[in-house]
This record gives sequence, C-alpha cells and structure tokens, in this order.
Amino acid sequence: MSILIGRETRLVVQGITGREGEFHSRQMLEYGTRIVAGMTPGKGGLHALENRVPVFNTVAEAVRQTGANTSCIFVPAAGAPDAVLEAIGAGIGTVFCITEGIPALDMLPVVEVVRAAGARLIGPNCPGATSPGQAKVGIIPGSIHREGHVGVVSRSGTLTYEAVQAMTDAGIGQSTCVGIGGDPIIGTTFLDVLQLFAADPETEAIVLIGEIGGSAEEEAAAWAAEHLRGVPMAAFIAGRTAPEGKRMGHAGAIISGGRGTAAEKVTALEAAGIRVAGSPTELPALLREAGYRG
Amino acid sequence: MSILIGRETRLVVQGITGREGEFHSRQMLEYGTRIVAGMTPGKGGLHALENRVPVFNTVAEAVRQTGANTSCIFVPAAGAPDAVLEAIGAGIGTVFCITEGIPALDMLPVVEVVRAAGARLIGPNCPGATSPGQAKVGIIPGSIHREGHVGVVSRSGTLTYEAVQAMTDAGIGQSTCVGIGGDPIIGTTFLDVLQLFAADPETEAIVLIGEIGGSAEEEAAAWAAEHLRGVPMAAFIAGRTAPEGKRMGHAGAIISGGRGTAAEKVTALEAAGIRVAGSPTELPALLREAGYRG
Amino acid sequence: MKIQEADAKSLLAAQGLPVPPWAVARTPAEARAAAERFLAHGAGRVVIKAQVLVGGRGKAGGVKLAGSPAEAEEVAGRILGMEIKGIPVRKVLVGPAAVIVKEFYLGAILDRASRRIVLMASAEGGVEIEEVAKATPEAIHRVEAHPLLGLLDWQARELAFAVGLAGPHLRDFVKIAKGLVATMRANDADLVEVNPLAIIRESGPEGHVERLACLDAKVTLDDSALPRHPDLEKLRDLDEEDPADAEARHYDISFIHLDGSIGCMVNGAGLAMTTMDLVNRAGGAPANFLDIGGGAKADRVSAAMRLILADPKVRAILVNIFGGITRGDEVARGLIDARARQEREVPMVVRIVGTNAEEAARLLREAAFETAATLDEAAAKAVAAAGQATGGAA
Amino acid sequence: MKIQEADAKSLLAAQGLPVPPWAVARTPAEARAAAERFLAHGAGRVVIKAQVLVGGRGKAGGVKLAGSPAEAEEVAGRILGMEIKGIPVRKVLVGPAAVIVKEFYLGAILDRASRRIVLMASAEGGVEIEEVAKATPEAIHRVEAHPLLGLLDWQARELAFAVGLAGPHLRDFVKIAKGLVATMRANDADLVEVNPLAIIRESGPEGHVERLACLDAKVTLDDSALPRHPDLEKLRDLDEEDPADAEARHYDISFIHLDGSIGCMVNGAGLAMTTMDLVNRAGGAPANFLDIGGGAKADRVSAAMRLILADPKVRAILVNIFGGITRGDEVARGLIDARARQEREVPMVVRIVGTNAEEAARLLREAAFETAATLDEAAAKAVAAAGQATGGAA
Repeated sequence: MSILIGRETRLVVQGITGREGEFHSRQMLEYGTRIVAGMTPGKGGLHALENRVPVFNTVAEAVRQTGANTSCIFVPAAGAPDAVLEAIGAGIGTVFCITEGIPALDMLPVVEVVRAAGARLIGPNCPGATSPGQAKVGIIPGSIHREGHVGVVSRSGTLTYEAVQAMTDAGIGQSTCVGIGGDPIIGTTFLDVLQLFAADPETEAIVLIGEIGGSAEEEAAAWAAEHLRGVPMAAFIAGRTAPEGKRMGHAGAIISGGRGTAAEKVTALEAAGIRVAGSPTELPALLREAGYRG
Repeated sequence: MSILIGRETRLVVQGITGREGEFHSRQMLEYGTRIVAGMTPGKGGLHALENRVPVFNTVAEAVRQTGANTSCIFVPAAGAPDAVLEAIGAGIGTVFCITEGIPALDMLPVVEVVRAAGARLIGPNCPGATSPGQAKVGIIPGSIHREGHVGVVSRSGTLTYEAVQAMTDAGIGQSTCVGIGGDPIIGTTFLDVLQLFAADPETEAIVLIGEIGGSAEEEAAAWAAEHLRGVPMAAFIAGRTAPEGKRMGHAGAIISGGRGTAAEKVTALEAAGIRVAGSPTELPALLREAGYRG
Repeated sequence: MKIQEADAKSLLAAQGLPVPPWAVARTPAEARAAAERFLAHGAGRVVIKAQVLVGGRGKAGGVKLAGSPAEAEEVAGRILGMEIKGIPVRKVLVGPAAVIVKEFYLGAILDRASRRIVLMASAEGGVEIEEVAKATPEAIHRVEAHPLLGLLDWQARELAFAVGLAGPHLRDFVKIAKGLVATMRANDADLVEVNPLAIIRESGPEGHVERLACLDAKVTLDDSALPRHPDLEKLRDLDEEDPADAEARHYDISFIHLDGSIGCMVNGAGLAMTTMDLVNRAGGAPANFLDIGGGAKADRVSAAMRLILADPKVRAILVNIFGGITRGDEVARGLIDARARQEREVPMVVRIVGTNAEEAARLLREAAFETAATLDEAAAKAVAAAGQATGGAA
Repeated sequence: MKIQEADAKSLLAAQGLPVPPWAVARTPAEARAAAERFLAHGAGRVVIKAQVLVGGRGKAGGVKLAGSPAEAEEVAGRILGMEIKGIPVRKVLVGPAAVIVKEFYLGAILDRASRRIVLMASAEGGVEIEEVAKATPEAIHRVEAHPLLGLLDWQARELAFAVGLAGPHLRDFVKIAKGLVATMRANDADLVEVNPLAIIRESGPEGHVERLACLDAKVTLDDSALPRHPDLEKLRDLDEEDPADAEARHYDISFIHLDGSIGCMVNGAGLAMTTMDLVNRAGGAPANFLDIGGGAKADRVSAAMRLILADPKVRAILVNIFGGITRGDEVARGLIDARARQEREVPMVVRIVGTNAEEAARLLREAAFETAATLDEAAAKAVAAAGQATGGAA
C-alpha cells in the first residue's frame, strides 16, 4: 500500500506532447508508472513516446478509452487551471499539477470545484509524488528512493530530494513521498497528507519538510499531537535564518510581522512531540530516536 | 404533518419593513404562522407589526437570537438573489422567495449555491405555501384553505387559488399547497414537491397545476408513473388554447416549435395514469374518480 | 424581447466575436449605396436579408444575393415590399456574401430543466435546428456551462471536437463559444444563436485563408432584466410592435392580441390562460390575453379596459379576478369608472372572488354589472353575450 | 511586488472607490505647487507623505501636515531629504488633509489557510493592524468571500454592522468592500488594504456632509500574475530597487541581497533557504538568497555568478545543486565558463548531486574545483574558505 499513487494508478498526462510533459513522461514510464493515456487538444489520435501512449483530444475521451484514474498536468500556467477543471469534469479522482507560475487568484475557484467534486488536487507548483517500487508521478528523480515504510511530505522540491536522499543513504525506505507544492494556494495541505498517511497501513513513520510562511505546519502539528501519538515522526523547517519581510523565491515563503516564522513552527512541532532536525541529513537519526525501527 | 412548513416553522421575513413585506407578514401572523424575526439592513433593533416581531440587521443575527429556520423574502428584484444567499449563509434550511422580476441569469448561481448547501429554495416569483391549520408563508389568501390530506403543487399564483378554492368548496381539505413559481429558473420543481408529498404520511392525494412551457410537468409525470402508483392524483394544465410562439405574461410560459405544449403535457400526465381536468372546478370530481375518499 | 439580426450582430461584435461587416437599409437606394461599398471593397456579391422578427424569412424569399449595385437596389426593393407571416418588411441587412466552406450551428440557451446555460453545437448548420433535433438528435452536441464559473475552455473544446473542428479553428471556436455566453451575460439574453457559424474562405495578400465567422445572429433578451439595460430597451423594434403593446408595458400589463371576439381581463398569467381555455371550451374565442398583474389599482383596470376596447372585434368582455394581493373592491371601482368613460357599449361579465369580494359584489350589483360565481359560468355567459352582440353564433 | 501608495490609490480609484485627490512630487517646488492647488480648492491644510515601500514612515517622521504653500515646500524638502529604514525618500504624496470623524481598518487578503479571499475590518483604524490583532483580536472582524462568487453584499453588510457602520455609510461601505475585492481581481493583488478607511467631514454648499473615504492604500501584487499585467509591471519602483534585482528578473533568478560574506547559488527556494541556514549553523553568514530555478542552463549559471560577485562583501561562494529537472553537467559547464571570465578570484565550494552528477563531478575535477559530498560538508568548507579569504574568523 501507499497513498495517492500506487500499482492501481492509471495515469493520463495532460500536455504530454510538450517538452516538459514528454521528458518527464518518459522518466515515469521508465520508473514503471502505468501511463495509459496522454492528452493534448488537437493531437488526438497520435501516439506519444515511441507509440507507447495513445494521445486524446480530451480527458473525458482518455478516461472512456483507457480507464485513467489519475492525472498529471504539464500545461503552461495560462491553461493549467482549466486543465485541472477538465480532469475533474472527466471524473479523475487524483490530479497532480506540476505547473508553476499560476496566478494565485486563478486557483481559488479551482480548489473549491475540486473540493466540491470530492476529488483531490496536489499542487500546483509541486514536484509530484513517488510510491517507491510502484509508481512515480511528476518530476521527482526516481533514483533517490528506496522502498520502505516512511511517509514523506514536503512543500519544497529539491529540498525534498535532499531529505529523501539522506534517508535512502541511511537505509530508510519510503512508502510514499509527496511534494505538496510551495504556492500560496494549493489543493492538498500537510494536514491532508498526514491524514492519508495515518490511514495507510504501510506507513509506519512520517517525515515532514516545511518552510517559513503561512501556518500549515502549525496546523499539521496540532493535528499530529492529537492523532499521531505513537507514530515516529521527524521534521525539518527551512528558513530559520531568513530575514524578515523578504519573499524567498517563487515558493511563496515569506515572513512578515512575526507570523509564520521558523521559530514558531519549530515550537509547534516540538510541542506535538515531533523532533526537528537542524539539517536534512539528521532526519534518519531523529527518526531512529523517535523509535522507528524499519 | 405537512411539507415545507408546519407547526415547527420559525419564520424570518426578509424585507419585513417594506410595504409588501409588512402587509403579508400581518396576514401570516393572523393565520397563525410563527414569525419569530424580521430582517431589514439598517433597521436592526426596531420592532415591526405593533412590536410583535423583532427586526435584525442580518439573517445570521436573527437566527442566533430567535432560532429562525425558514425565511420568506419580500426584497426588491435587485437585492433578492443576495437575500437568498444571505439566508443560506445563515443556515436557513427553507427559503421562500416571493419577489418577482428577478433576471433569470441572476438565479443560476443562486440555485446552485442553495443545492450545494443542501437547503431548499421555493420560487422566486412564487406565492409561497400553506399548510392549512398550521402555517402559511407567502401571499396565498388563507381563507381559501381547508385542513385535509390533499397536496397541491402549482406553477401559478391565482390559478392555484382557483383550484384550491374549488377543492375547499367541494369539502376536500389540503395537507400543504405549494406555489413553486412561474419563472424560468426556480429553486424547487414539480418533481421535488412530488417527492416531498410522497414521503409525507399526511398527504393522501395530489393535485398538480401546470401550464405550457418547459418540460417540468412531463418530468413530474414520468416520476409519478413510477413512484406514485396507487396515490390518487389529478391535474390541470393552463394554456391549451394559447397560440404558438407567444410569451404569456411574466410567468415565462411560452410555446415554441411544438415543445412544451399543453397537448404534450396532458398526454404525458394521462400516460402516467393521472386524470387531467378541463377546468379547475372539475378537479374535486377527478380526485374522487381516482379513488380519493378523504 | 426579440431583437433584429443587425442588432444581435452588434451585441456579438461588442464581445469581440468575428461578425462580417453589414449595413442596414430602409430604402432600395440605401441598399444600393451599401452594396456599392461592399463590392468596391472586394466582395464578389452581396447578400440582402429581410429584417423581421419572425422565422422562416429564407423560405419566404426574404434572403437574396445580388452581384451589382443595380441588382442590389432591385432585390432590396422587392424584399422591402414583402410581408413575411403578416409582418411588412421595413428594413434589410446588406453585407458581403461569404464564400462558405462549411456551416455549423452554435447556440447558447438558458435551460430551465438543468438550470444552466447550455451550449449546443452541430455540424448540421445553416438549417432549422429544430428539424435537425427531430430527425437526428445525436447530431446535436451539448454542454452545460458551469453554473458559477461559466463556460470553461475545456467544455468549449469538447464541443469543437464533437462537431469535427480542429487545427486553427479550435482556438477560434473556443473564443466564439465563450463569447456567446459573454453576450448572454452582458445583455441578460436567454438565447444567443449563431446559425450558421461558418468556415468562410477569404482571399488576402497571401492567398486564400479560411476562418470562422458568425454569418447570422439571433438574440432574445430577458424581459425581467431590461430595466437594468436601458440601451437594450431602445432595440425594441417599434415598427413591428402592436401600438397597444407600448401602452400595456407602460401600465405593467401583459397583453397579447389574438383573433377572437371576447376581451379578457384577468389577474395572473396562469389564470388568464385558463380563462382563455374556458372561453374556447364554451365555444367562444378570446380577443386577447391580458394579465393585469398583482395588486392592480383602478388606473390599471381603466388602462386594461381601453386596450381591450381598442380592438373593434371585441363583442363581449370577461373580467376574472381572484383577489389575493389584488383587492376585489379596487377592481370593481376601476370597472365602474372605466365603463362610465368608455365610448363603445360592450356586454361585460364580471367575476370577482377572494380578497374584498363581498364589497366588490355590492359595488357591481349597485352598478348593475352582469356577474358570475364561477369561472365556467363566467365563460359561458361571456360567450353567450358575444353571440348576441354579433347577432348570431359566437 | 509592492507598489507605492500613490499607485495603489490609482488602482482603487480605477474601481470607482472614493479616494481623495492627490499629487506626487519629486521636489519641494513640485510639492509647493501641488499644495497651492489643493489649498486654493478649499483644503484647510495639506498632508505630505513619504513614498517608500517600507512600513513605519509615520513614526519615522515621513508624514506631516502643512498650512501654506511655503510650509509645504519646507516640509517636503525635509521629508525628501530623509532615509526611512535605509531607503532614501525620493517622492512625496501631497493631498488635502481630511477632517476625520472616525477611522476604520479594511483589508482584503488572499488567505492561504482558508484558500479564500478574506475581508477584515476593524473599528480600530489608523493604527498598525498587527498590533490590534495581538492586543484585541476580537476587535478584528473577518468574512471569507465566496470562492466562486466573490464578496456578496450581505457579507459586506455583516462587516459594516460589526464595525458599527449604519445609515448612509452602510451602502457606501458595501461598495468599498466589494471594490477592494474587485481591485484584487482586476490586478491579481494578494493584498489590498485601506487604513484608515475614514468617515470624513466636508463642507459643501448645503453645510457639512460626512462620507467614507480611502485615506491610505496598500496593494501588493502577485508576482506570478505580472506577465499578464504589463501595465502593472511598470509600477515597479526602480528607485528603490537594488540594480541587481532587475538583472536577476531578466534571467528568471530569485535573488535577495543579504549582509554576509558567503555567496550562495542553489536550485529551489526551499533548498536555498536550507543552504543559508546551514551556512549560519556552520558559523558563517550568507551574502544572498539565490535560487536559479529549475532546468537552469549555462547562461543562467553565468548570470547568477555575476550577481554574486557584484557584491564586494562576498569572500566565498557555495554552489549547491540537487539535480532533478536541472542537469548537473550543465551547471558544472556554466560554472567553469563563468570562472574563466570572472574578474575577481573568490574561493568556491561546489556540491552537485542528482541528475548527471557523475559527469558534473568529472568536469569539476578536471577544472580543479573544490567539491563536497553533502550539504553540511559544503557549508563547513565554504565558511572555512571565507574565513581564510578575509584573513581571520568568518
């Protein structure tokens, strides 16, 4: 088992004929992900990736013909919100939106429509997810993973890779690694992913990689304090030394007026009994300290 | 028992200090309806109707202070959609919108929000409902009713009164009479009301008053054919002799291109085993023919 | 409210939709001048189309082509002399005749059943869409616009693929489909139809190009929303309107002229239709549909009486009022007042029930009006009175 | 992106919000001329406000009143000579000083937690709202705009009643609150704040009137949306911008100048912050935050290197790349190329892992770069190198 993606994943890639879409679809196929369809309006009837993936004009058609149940979006920012809505309209249950640079206000109605449909959106501006040994969706390098039982959730891209690599190097495998994305408005939060991990029998420990800005880490910590007692957990928060009032890149991390600081987040996590690492490389040791034996 | 309104109804009247709102609130009070609150923005703190009804600035405040569970709206067309949304936002479960002349496109988002909230809107441009002996909400004259067990549903205003009067004159009482309104976009359809009547133990027979235009009568007939076998029913359709392509008043009744004609509706009703009267005065006799003994 | 094709095209163009140029002409000379301009700017021929609010103008000979200014003048003269379904043609639209590669149907309507704006498209364009719907319903594709977000790009694309559009036309179709919905919203229209939406061929400096264009346009407006669109109210075609309609609108009366001899005055549209039905059932024929609305006062009753009596065919009048908001005594007073001032004596049958019916009955009795207790009785009496008034059977 | 008060007021005024008139002056003489105009048009006094993008200008003496043109010139001269939090004041806003009856706070923000636009209002206006939030959180009222329909009238009314507005101000408040949301949407702002929103007293021909007015305005724009708002991009205040920022933007690099001595080049914002944290932890201080983004090619690496080296405080450079989309060999080539052309010799520690890391390692080895296997090791080496470069402790 795993969360969000696994052996049962039947993926449609929206924007499969674009440069990014094609490159990462190839990586996903090589990792073993079942890409059952591609979708690019106007390219219906073609086949992508050396004829391995049929391309459809609409997601609805892809779903009808191939039974796709998960979507991964590599569509430019201007069209990405519509791409998410199309996937939801076609009955896709889990949508990963990799696209970065989507204006935040564009996402407000989208996350609401997704919620009302009972579906799930991960991202936008997220690296995707990997369930090692089963499937990877998105752009996370497959090579950093190892099969195992630690769930990893992160707002960041490359920082996630850093943390996962550190665990793999220490011999600790992962059930699923999820990058939820660093934009201000995202479909799936830390809290949502913690709840999924809590319900997953294969996930025995959890690593949370947060950063300054917002209050999602605090909310996750509060929930974990109540519902995840006994589950070994470790965390890392980026931006402990970031100066106030500066926006640190497109990730949307910003501290202002003393809210959303690293210190507040660390305090909240530690109050919930979660060990917080000073460097991603310390995460494996902290997990062990927390009692993880996997 | 009854549907939509009854002894448990705690009514807030939105627009109670307007001319129409005040007049009809007085009628409702005299009929015995429990009007627990009025609402007019800026008039909070006053009391309406000789100090019998406290007035609030917001529906939320009215709900908090009085436990109102039903709303009746007498707000001009420009503000009526917002009034419905305010009632829904305040947690009101059943909203009657009496206001006429609301642009149809304004109602599209409103009916969707009502649906998504799991609430119920009757109208707009509807006369309201009466559960004889219990409560009346809206503008239907209380005097035409008689307590009993026939549910009446109608798209029309005065035509409803005509039909109800005919039944009362023939000694046939009503469980609830509902005017769903004649606008193109309404919150509650014939079908919705039939389903409520079907689930109401006190309703033993049903009268449906339709008119030309749209296909709501046909849909109701199809449902009745399947689910209301054994329930005595009678119907009347106005506009049998209306000329094609003419819009008959604000009711939105229009026939064009042979769709939504009276003939089609009569055929559909009769195919469902429902007797159709040639005049409202024949409805009592047809109900008897259908086996109603109440 | 229906508006003319030329006005509908203006509304589409205002939303940025591709509508070829046109001119409106009220005389053959104006049509000739317009044709000259279009022919000088490269049009091979011009099309001349009768501007009437009734359908079927093509079959009636109201749409013709012309190859020269002289021919345009002659053709326009013929069309401007026509009547289509009883309506005299007072205006024609003149425009360059397009070279049509393929025709489609595209319409946006407010759909009561789904409570959505529904977009319908068909590759069978240029013909009566009702006929397509009957013969081959599967040839009409529909999507429901999102009730809060409107028509989404992917929904428009689904329609485009369904009717076989691809390549460069795909993006244009999405814009046009969204433009139809934008036209609905901007003007509170309940119908916006483009039939045909066509791929047309044009020759430019770099050879032939093909593009989508809206060759016809039909828009009907939501009457309830006209108060907030004063500019649209001006598009009402008074040429084609019964003069009585303007007066009825002024008094907030719904009035429709019909062919019978029994004038009807009723409160409420459903009851007004029912009254007409019962007049017919009693062997008569109504002269009008007339709904005085809710809460009518004496002045509105007087106006309604004037409207009814302005029709010389009226031989009897049936007044049917079920008082709710409307007070019966107010109506009775209005009737007494109106009868005192009316120029023509016509038999009248009055039925007033509901709010203040007793007072109304007293007033009517004192004024010696013929009354009736039930609607069936009132209809029968009115039909009989009309028969006597014409000196024979109704 | 932050914009100046005057620009923010223009955006509010464009949505029809009541903003009193103002002028922007870059010299004391311009301020005097503006003051003359406002005083001639009935203002009793004028207000002169420093236009800087940092907060706290009032406390710093950047907001003053003046009663005459001469005083305005003198006051403007003083303010234009100031630095506020290290930023020289280059512009002032001049406007009529309002007679304030009561001040409110009203703000619309994009709220991450609720994923809604949240409107906040308080009767405690005119002061730092963060302080109100800390001291008396119950004095701040909030409503979440409907995610699809926007702020509804009733929601705005609830806020108005909560802050004690009534009577004629009620309708105006609703318009202003909806106008704030409209300003957000029209410009893709993530914050629109009016503090104070004030009831002001004005004398007109019929005596005193009181009305709501937006006396200050703060707007921040969503950087992701700037590409679709070319007009807003022009509002970027280049006066206050580090010249390096423009170059960084050109190459799609996120760059923030800091005070330390270790230049950082990292791919990904989270990893870049982590790199800074680890530099600090190793006893050093980063000279910048720099995220070269995903898929960086050699030219972007060169540009990043130029940005880092332009800072004379930089004594060592730490390059940390975790290849995913970004190919390690591309980065290595960029580094080799950049070093060949750089004018100043600075020790560099490079860590490249992930995609094509082996090829990168070979290239770096051949070019004799100092490398590191882990981030902790890289940070320690960079701190040590910076210490040596300055000839002492880091």
